[in-house]
Amino acid sequence: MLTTPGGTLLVMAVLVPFVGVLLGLTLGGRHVWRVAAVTVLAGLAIVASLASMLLQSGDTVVYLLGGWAPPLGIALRADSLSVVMMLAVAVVICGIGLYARSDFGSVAGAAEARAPFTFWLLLLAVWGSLNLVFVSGDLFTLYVALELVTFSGVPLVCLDGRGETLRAALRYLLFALAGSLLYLLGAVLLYGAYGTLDIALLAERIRPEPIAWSVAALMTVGLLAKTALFPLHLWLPPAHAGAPAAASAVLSALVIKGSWFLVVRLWFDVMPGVVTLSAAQLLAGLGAAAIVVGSVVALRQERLKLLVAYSTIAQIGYLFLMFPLAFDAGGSALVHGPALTGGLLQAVSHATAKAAMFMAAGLVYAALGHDRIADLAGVARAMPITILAFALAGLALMGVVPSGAYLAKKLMLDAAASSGQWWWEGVLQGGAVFTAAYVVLVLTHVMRRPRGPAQPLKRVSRLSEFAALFLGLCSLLLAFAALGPLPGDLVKNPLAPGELGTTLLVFLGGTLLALGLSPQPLLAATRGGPLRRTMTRAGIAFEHSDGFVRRWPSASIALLTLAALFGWLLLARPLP
Amino acid sequence: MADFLLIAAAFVLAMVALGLIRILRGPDDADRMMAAQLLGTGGIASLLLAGTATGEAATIDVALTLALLAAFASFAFVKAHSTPADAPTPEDDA
Amino acid sequence: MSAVINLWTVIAVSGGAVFFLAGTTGLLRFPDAFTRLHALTKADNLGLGLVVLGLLPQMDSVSGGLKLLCIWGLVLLSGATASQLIARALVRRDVQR
Amino acid sequence: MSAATLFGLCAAALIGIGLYGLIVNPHPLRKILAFNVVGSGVFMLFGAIARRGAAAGMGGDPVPQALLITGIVVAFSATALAVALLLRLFDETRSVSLASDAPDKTQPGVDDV
Amino acid sequence: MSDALNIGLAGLILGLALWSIVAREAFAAVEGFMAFGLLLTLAWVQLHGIDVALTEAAIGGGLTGALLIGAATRLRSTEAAARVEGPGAPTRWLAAGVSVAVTAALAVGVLALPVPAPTLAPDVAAHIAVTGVGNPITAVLLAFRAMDTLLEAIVLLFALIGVWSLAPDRFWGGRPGLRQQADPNGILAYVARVLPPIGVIAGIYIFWVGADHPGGKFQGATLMAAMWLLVMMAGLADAPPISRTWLRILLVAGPLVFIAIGVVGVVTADAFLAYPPGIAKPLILVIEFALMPTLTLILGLMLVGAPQRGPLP
Repeated sequence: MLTTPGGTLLVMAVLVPFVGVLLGLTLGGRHVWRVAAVTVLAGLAIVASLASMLLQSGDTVVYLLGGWAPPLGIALRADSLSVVMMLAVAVVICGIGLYARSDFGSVAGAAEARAPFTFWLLLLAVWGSLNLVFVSGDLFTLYVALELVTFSGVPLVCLDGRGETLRAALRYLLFALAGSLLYLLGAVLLYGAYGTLDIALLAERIRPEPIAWSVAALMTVGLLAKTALFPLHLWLPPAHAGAPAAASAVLSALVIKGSWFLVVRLWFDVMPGVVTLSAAQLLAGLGAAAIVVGSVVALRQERLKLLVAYSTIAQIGYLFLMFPLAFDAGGSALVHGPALTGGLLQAVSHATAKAAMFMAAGLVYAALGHDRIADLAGVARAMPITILAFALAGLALMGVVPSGAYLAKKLMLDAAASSGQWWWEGVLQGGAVFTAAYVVLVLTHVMRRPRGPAQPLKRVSRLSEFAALFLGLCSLLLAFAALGPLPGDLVKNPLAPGELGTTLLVFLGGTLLALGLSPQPLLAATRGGPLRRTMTRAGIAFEHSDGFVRRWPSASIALLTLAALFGWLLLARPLP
Repeated sequence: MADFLLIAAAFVLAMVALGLIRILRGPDDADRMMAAQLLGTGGIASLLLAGTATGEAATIDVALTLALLAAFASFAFVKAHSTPADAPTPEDDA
Repeated sequence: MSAVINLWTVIAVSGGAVFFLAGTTGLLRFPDAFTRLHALTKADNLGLGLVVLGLLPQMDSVSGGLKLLCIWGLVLLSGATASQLIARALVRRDVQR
Repeated sequence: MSAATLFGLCAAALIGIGLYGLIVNPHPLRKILAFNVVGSGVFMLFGAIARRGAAAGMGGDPVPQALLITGIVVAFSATALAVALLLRLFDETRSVSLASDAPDKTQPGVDDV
Repeated sequence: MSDALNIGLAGLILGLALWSIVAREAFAAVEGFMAFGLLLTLAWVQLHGIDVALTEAAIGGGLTGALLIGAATRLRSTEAAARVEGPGAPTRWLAAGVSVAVTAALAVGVLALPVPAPTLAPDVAAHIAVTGVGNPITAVLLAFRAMDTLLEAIVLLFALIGVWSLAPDRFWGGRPGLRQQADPNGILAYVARVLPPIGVIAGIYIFWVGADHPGGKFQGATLMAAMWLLVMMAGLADAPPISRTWLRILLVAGPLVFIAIGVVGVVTADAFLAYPPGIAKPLILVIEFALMPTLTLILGLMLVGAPQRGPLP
């Protein structure tokens, strides 16, 4: 294994944002924003050239740091997985940068202010750290990278310094730290058993044996805690809902993708033969539970940002559905295939769509001074671009043609059908219905005609609105750009009766859910119907169980219990 | 010789352990601060004895670091206690 | 020669151990914090001193020996000041009661 | 029993003790302490593994020992950040409870505090 | 004989860990934890990890202890409320159950580790000559895995930015921490005059021997930071306002020099963070030398905390 041509780009993708942080810190004041702008452009160029290079050669790009080959040295590696993620992150960072220009831009002559200064530095910090997560080939370097992501993510949560957000940030930090310790514990055991932490070497040396199983269990749950997969999501809703919109976009769209990506790396590239189908079923089962609980509780929220935050929990669940679908025909090992592509697409479209949603929510908040969903009437007329961005992002998440999520759903449905796991087909379609529900809920409210006189609106920056729209559009189209040519048979005519029927069904189901579960009745006619009452009661029950799961002791016991459960499921493997 | 030194190290450590049991029970923060003193002397003695027994010359540097920092926590303690219990918030200070 | 050196080490280190024993006995038996502080700082510092003296001839180099003495000096210095400060905190506590 | 095995087992116990504290202690400062106990356990396990790898005239495998130093530094940064966050939370709210985080539904908007 | 010492040590460590978890008062727990940290140092010596022992002595024994003691004193009034929040007996038993299960699984894992143990020690021994340094751990930290060390500095810097970001808006750019009253004749002031010169020399010494013997920039910087903090605690010097240009430059100088030497390596030695043959050791020393002030400042400032006093003209 040697450094391949163009490997220097990997080093640059990591270092350029970090150098940006260093320079921004030194120059300070009004220069921070300029440094950030230049860095973002440079970083985008680096990632783009890396992508084009990989597209041409198709081989993994490798860089041996210091010229030392693993196991002694550290290698950086980028395969198509890493590059797709890097590209998506770069685009989202660009969008967020544009969006935040008005909130955190500098005023000429003013002294250095805390929030803008830290925001821009942390934005670059998150970016560099995530790029490191995507390209590092060493499990210990990855541990450091994960901590870097956490340390730059936590201050973003409490950027405005209110007590509520400080509390959310502390919860996030403590739980994430617990997760990273479990990850590190796994890495330590791996070194003890196999004498290396290099991903490629480990993949060769690792065998299905007790120590590998316990490592897989520990590392997986540690990373799940950082990703906030149900039931380990105690920190996410307050943290993502309380932060300023630009910061929420970073946290929800990007930060959690780092640990999610590592789960994928671990399962697909480090121990594809160690993990079992039953363990993958558990992982996807948690995902399904996340979709149901996250969506229902999202529908029960009264504030837009909290709704979007809870919908993130549901979307995280979606990201884990691909695991049982990606096994080979014999069900004995995970393989890179259509299901993985689907999952990746899901992640990419979620990254862009969720960023757009949070931005739109932030703009609504900025214009109205509140984000109570019940009082959003007339907003669609007043700020059409923002609402369009929200709607596009919502459509993309739902998986309506031609979004990336649509393609993702198709790929995963095919995989589910071909491997005979029909139950996941149901979950995949049901997830879309839930997504449709909260999009419909929000859109209904904003499109209403205001009852009284129109509310006074503050002007919001046009640039921010267009940034949100840009990301919303990206979520519809980026998937194609990122993946390049796709098998033509996947994209069918969206107006074919079957497709149209599915789309309509999704909308219909979503509307019904929204009617039944929303805290304020959507239509006067549905007030007090028996179905509505039952559904409301169910919704409240879900809220209570979510509240229970999000208590610290229950979540941390769940963390360890899940580790035991994963260990046991890996142990109880079918005989070869 | 090494065996004797190790026995001595273990003995000093046992003394430290007994002392810790008494000190950590309190009843007061100031009593408990003595734990740092106890380990500052006993711990360093034990470290030096064990290090000499195993022939690791660099153990002395570890002991040196400990000796420099052993009292550091006590200083932090005194400093924290000399500020009134209801510590001035930043607001008061402004 | 080495036998004499070793004998010295055994004697001095044993003496140090006795002082540690005394210090701990004081900690366990003395009735209040002030006397316990006495037992701790006086006996243990002497114990460490004897251990250091005992280990001196076992060092390979002069610098090692110097460092040993330096460690003792530092512990004495910081021990003395820290125990003073702790004692003052104790006095303050008693006055407040 | 070799020192490596003994301290390896000790590390396993430390991790258990720390995890228990992390779960049941409601005070964030105690959680931070517990985090450090778990961390020390993980580090000690790595140290035991390094000791098992003693070879080539070295008392232990230098690679894990070097990683340990980095790990200790990272854990210290985490502790410092957490303590700073905790103290700021206390200054701001005069309470450090992590429990009552559920967003208050009676409050109409975020800024109305 | 070593066994008796080790078993006693392990027992004491476990006891103190348990104490720091179950003690009623936070302050008592912190005290136990500090003693725990000091004993860990001893354990590291017994495990032949002298470099790690040095780090643990500097961090665990010194800085973390001071940090936690300050916090425990400040937060005393919150403990009673927290105790009420504690989970009930069933949760405690459940927590104990899963913790014991994890311990048991890990213990089995420890006993099942392969024999002979995999090790990279021979690899390090085979290549250490190229780096020119004598301490294998320094060779790993600054040559074979130099990236980790660069990232370590960046982690510290990010954490410091995080700590600073917690300042109330109006104090941004001001001095961190509270103002310390100086008592010119006090004992603390006396120690703060006598100890730091010795401490600084010791810090430089530990840094200097690091190339060939246990020690290094980080341990040295920790000692220096502790001495700086002592001077600040005694009120003999004040923390600098965080908007000072010299401060900002020193904070980034270490990592920037590290990166610059790494980039030069791309040209002269064909890889980022590679050193041209023959001058590896001088370059490593330059990097360590540049990192020293940066690390000292970051470690010291991280303990002082967020800016709490308004920016003064």
